[in-house]
Amino acid sequence: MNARVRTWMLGIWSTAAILYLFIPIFIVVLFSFNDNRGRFNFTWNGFTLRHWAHPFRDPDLVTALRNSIEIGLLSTAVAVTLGTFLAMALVRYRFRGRGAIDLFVFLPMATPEVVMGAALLALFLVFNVSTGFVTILIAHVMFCLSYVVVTVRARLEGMDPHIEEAARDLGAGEMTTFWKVTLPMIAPGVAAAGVLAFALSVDDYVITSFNAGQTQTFPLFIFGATRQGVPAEVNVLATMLLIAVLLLMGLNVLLQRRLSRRDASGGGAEAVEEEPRPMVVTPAPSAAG
Amino acid sequence: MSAISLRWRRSLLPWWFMAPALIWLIVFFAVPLFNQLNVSLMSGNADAGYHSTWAFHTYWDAIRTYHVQFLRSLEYAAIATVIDLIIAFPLAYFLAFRAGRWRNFLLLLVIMPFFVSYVLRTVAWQLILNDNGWVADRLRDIGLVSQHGRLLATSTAVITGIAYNFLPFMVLPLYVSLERMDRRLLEAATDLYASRVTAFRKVTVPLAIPGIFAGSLLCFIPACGDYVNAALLGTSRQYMIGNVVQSKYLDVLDYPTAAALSFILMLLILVGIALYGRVLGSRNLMEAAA
Amino acid sequence: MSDREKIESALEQFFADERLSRRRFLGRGASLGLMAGGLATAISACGSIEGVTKRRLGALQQAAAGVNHPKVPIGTWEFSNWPLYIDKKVLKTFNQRYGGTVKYVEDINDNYEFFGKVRQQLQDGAPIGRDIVVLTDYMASRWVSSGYTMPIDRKNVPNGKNLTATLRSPGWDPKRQYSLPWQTYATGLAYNVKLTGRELRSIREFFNPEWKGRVTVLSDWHDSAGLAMLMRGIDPTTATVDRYLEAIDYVGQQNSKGQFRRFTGNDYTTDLTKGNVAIAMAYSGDVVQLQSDNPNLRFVFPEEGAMLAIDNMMIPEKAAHPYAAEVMMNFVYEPEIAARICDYVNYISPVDGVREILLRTDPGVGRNQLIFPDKATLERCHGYPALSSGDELLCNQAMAKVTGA
Amino acid sequence: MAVSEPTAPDAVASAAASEADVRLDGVTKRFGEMLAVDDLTLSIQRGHFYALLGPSGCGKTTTLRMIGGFEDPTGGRVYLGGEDVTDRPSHRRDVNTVFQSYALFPHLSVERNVAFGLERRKIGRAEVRRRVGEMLELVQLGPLAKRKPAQLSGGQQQRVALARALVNRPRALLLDEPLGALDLRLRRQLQIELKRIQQEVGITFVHVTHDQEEAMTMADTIVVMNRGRVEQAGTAEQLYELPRTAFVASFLGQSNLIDARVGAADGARTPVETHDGARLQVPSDRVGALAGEQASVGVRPEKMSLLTPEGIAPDGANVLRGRVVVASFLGVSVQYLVTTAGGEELTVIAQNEAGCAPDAFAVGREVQLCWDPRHTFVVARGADE
Repeated sequence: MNARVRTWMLGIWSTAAILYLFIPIFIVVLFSFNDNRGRFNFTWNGFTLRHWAHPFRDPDLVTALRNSIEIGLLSTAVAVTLGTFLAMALVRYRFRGRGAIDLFVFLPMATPEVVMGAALLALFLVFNVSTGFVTILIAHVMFCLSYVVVTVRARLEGMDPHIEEAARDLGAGEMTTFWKVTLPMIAPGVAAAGVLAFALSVDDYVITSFNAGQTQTFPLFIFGATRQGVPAEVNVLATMLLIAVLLLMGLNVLLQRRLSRRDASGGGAEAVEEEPRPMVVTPAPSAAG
Repeated sequence: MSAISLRWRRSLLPWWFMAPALIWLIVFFAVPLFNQLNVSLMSGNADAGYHSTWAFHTYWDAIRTYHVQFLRSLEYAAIATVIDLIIAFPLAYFLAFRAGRWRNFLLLLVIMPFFVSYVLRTVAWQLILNDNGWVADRLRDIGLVSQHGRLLATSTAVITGIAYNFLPFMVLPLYVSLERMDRRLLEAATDLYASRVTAFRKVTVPLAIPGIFAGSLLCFIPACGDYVNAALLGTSRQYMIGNVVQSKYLDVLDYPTAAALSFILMLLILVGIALYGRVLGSRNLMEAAA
Repeated sequence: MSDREKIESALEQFFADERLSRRRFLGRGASLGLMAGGLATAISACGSIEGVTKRRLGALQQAAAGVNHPKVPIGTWEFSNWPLYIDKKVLKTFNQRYGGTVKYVEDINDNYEFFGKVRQQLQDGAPIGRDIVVLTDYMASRWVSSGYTMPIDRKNVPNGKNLTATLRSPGWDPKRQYSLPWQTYATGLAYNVKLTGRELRSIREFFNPEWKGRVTVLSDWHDSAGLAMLMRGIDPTTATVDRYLEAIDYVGQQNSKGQFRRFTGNDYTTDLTKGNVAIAMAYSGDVVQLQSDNPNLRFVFPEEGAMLAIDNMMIPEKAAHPYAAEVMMNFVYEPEIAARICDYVNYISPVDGVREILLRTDPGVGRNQLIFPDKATLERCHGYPALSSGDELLCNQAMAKVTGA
Repeated sequence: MAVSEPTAPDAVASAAASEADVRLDGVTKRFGEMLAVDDLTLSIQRGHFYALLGPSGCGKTTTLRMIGGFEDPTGGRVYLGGEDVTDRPSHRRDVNTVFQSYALFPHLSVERNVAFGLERRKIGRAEVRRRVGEMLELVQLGPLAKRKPAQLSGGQQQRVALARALVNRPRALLLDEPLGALDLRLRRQLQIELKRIQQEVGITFVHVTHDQEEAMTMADTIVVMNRGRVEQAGTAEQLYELPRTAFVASFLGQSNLIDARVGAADGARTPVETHDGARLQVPSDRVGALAGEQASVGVRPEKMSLLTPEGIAPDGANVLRGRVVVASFLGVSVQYLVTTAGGEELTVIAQNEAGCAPDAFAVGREVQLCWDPRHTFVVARGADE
């Protein structure tokens, strides 16, 4: 009974926490249906679907959103790739300077964005790099890297290092070990890092604003639009983005489930699915050598 | 192939792994930041230009002038971090052990706020917390807010906003550290929890310490430099050091002070991390962080 | 004020030999760019300060006199503006009528940030890739006086004659040789009549203890200090920096008494609509829109006067298509076109004849006193000052101190 | 003896080289300041079951990992089948390891775990399937081939790990305490099974353990390691009956050690005088370099018998006097703790012949301890522990 109550409490608390995270999102989605009278969209005036009728009416808004998504995907891909390798090196190898690199990787998170953004812009200007899509990409990869490293690392550190040794022992080289063993095992961590990086990239304003040149991103557009009142189409597009991400995620889950089922039924495909950890209690290492 | 060269090659291996990311960070973060270090030691003014004069006094002046905002930043960030920890721990626990097949979906929900631009989020908060809104009324009813009191434009609003913005950063590492914990150990701990709270404190929490540490950092560090929440949900009495840096950079064009403020903030954060790490008893900061 | 003295003496030295200084300035500018994190350091030396500006103004006017941009095909050219600041169909009409393609980019989100982004190129005399930019007075004047803009060949802008009389001669560009207003908006007094219980008329209300804690004022000192000066009968357009500093100081004193709930940017709108504040320092164009959400809201051009902010079109130096830019300027100064823009944006149009058209096509807008204030009201509106960049900075600094950042 | 001794490495090592499957030559490993393995020379014969036995931190796992290629030796060479593989990475060495934690790939099924090594070697699919099937039969896991490791019990996981390594037909199989995580009963069972499999496949096994019983059950040769060095190597019998160091004497089984001075050899026997003046005899061939030195004499508890103070010891037996401190009835035997005149506490195990602990040897009684000098050994004094 007691345990049941506890589980309930836990569930209620978690629901409340997720609701807390969703309160503003709920408002944003709600106001995409607001029949707002003026240009401002923060007084509820009744339900309408009219903003959903032409969400892509403003081509610049759409361009901004597309830029954001493209930059988000590309910078996520690059940051996750680079960051995963960096995390691997930090976890798997002992070498001189490891502590220093650890700290160094942490620093971007501790630097105020405006300083980072302006400093980076100065660099581009000195080397006569014209700012735009590419420079935004560079900046986003830069600040996403730390988050990727921290996230992937956490996963790697939870992984038995002997598993990689086992792969090598069985004749797999560095690369094969990585592709066949390490990557499938840290996949959840890499995926989490990817989602985080994408989210950070899609939401960044300050650093982007310095390095954007004539390229407009979704946050930049919205920030600039506050002067004229953010149109409800922005809420519509934000809501669509949310739905798209949710759909993708759902698809991914389905795909994984199918893969793992096929694997379980002997198809031999490698399911990249998170496994419950082996229920083995290893004793304190007794022969540390 | 001689043994030495091979060993040398093998010792280079981690560097090959790290090289792309490190080069990226060095070129696009360290070099520009180093410039900022240089800038912070310049003196002059925006009109005549700034010149390198090893003006260390900028640091001293910055501390003297803005120690209030520094302390406020640390205070708000710390409070928000603690709130996040309290909210996130049960949630992460739930995600790790009770969420079952919904786990990935719920994890995504946790990150979801980022997909709604911060401007929209913060405006939403302005609407939610507004003086005549439902939330404020209810809080007045139960006496948490005085009859003529308000939520918006107070420290409470700013801290709420910060806590909100960085909550996902707390949940994720906590979840990761709990998830990789031995379930049986944890079940044993919860069994004991039923009878004795101390068992929970002595088993589950210590095992989650790496996650708590990482989460606190991911939450606390960016929160220290945050300025959006103070600007949009607070008043000038809630401005944090991020607001000062922003203003120094964009309005006042006082780059040396802005840079100096940034470095002081970074230093404070690093010292804070070190102390915190010591309190939590992890010898290697970053080791525990991940 | 020793800072100012320093600046001035530095400038004196700087301009002692202009030719030499120019070179030195460029060299310094380049190295600064390298060191100073790439933001707007290099308004530098050219800045300031009345004497200098006037001297340079003469040179600017002279340079503009001989400008001649021959007719060429329009081609593909670029127009940078703030988001949602035009009815996009107007651009289609332009393309159809004149050929070519306008690349209309909404990449200006903030005057300072935008300047920060392009400062280095401007300073190096490199093109910034845009043929028209739209910036607010104080930034526009900085660009013009720094030589970052190209003179407009007014022969190509015959419709310029439609520019409303009050806007024809700002201090920093008396003949509108370098800039043409895009839209204007007034900063005045907005209030919630349900909360105040009575109609308000005066700037004094911002500082009236009766509303203590229920007032927001703009964190931009051009507006807040400007209104404070109007209250005291000082013309903010021609006032010296010292007057501004005094006014900022006054705002600061009021703030420390707790008079203001907070300083705001554009985000005063939520507080005002939701009834969190009774009085807000607000932009006229916004209140037109807010009234439809909250009919209790009022906007007045205070009896002492209002501030008038102007967003100006300018052709950046080294722009590749000045002729196209001028054709566009001419185009948007056509009352029919200006009316379409005004109908969409709801700001105060700088173009004469718009009201008449809108009274016909969209009477609701045409009759709106906030979009088309009467002549007497417009005469009460005062433009932003033409302070030197150094003085602007001093005021920014002082205001930052007041707002706590 | 197949295993070379630290004292005379070269002679034995070169003699065994032709036969040796795995050979370590003067291998040293340091981790920073810590010396994990100290100038270790060892050669391991083909087809034998070796156990590396020692307490935690003795360097046995490190030694194994250097053979497997997971650690680079700081000094010395590693040979596999006569070939120097010191600089060869683990995936290019034909030895395989069974890890203490099993290190099964959690994302792969049992079958694919086992196939992993074969797939790396580009062996035909059918061949892989055949060999995997065979191997799973051998370890009796056929029906579980499609399962994921997490769905297996500890013992089953251990077998998968074994199969995964063996299926590659390695030159040698390295086992790093593979039974450590299992409960006692299962462990016993798997010990026997491992031995069976080893005999069946005939591959060299190198087994690291800290459990002396496990080592003695399975291994043909036990190598006792301590502080990065080999203390002694030999069959279980050799190590038990003739420990060469105090460490081996006390790590392998119980032993009674008494400080003594070794006298000069006198024919087959060498006299030894304990610190409290008792005179004992040891076989001269066991004295070695300790003649004339301060040393410890030792005897296993079951080799001693108790006599009443009046009793007459057999001719030529070693005799000590003492008092019974503890007498414990253990069923099969009775275990006594006897304090000698010199203060040592000696353990004596007597067969339970009387059906109870005899009154004559009750607690507090004076007794004589006697044993055949043949069972006496001498080790250097005060070594470890």
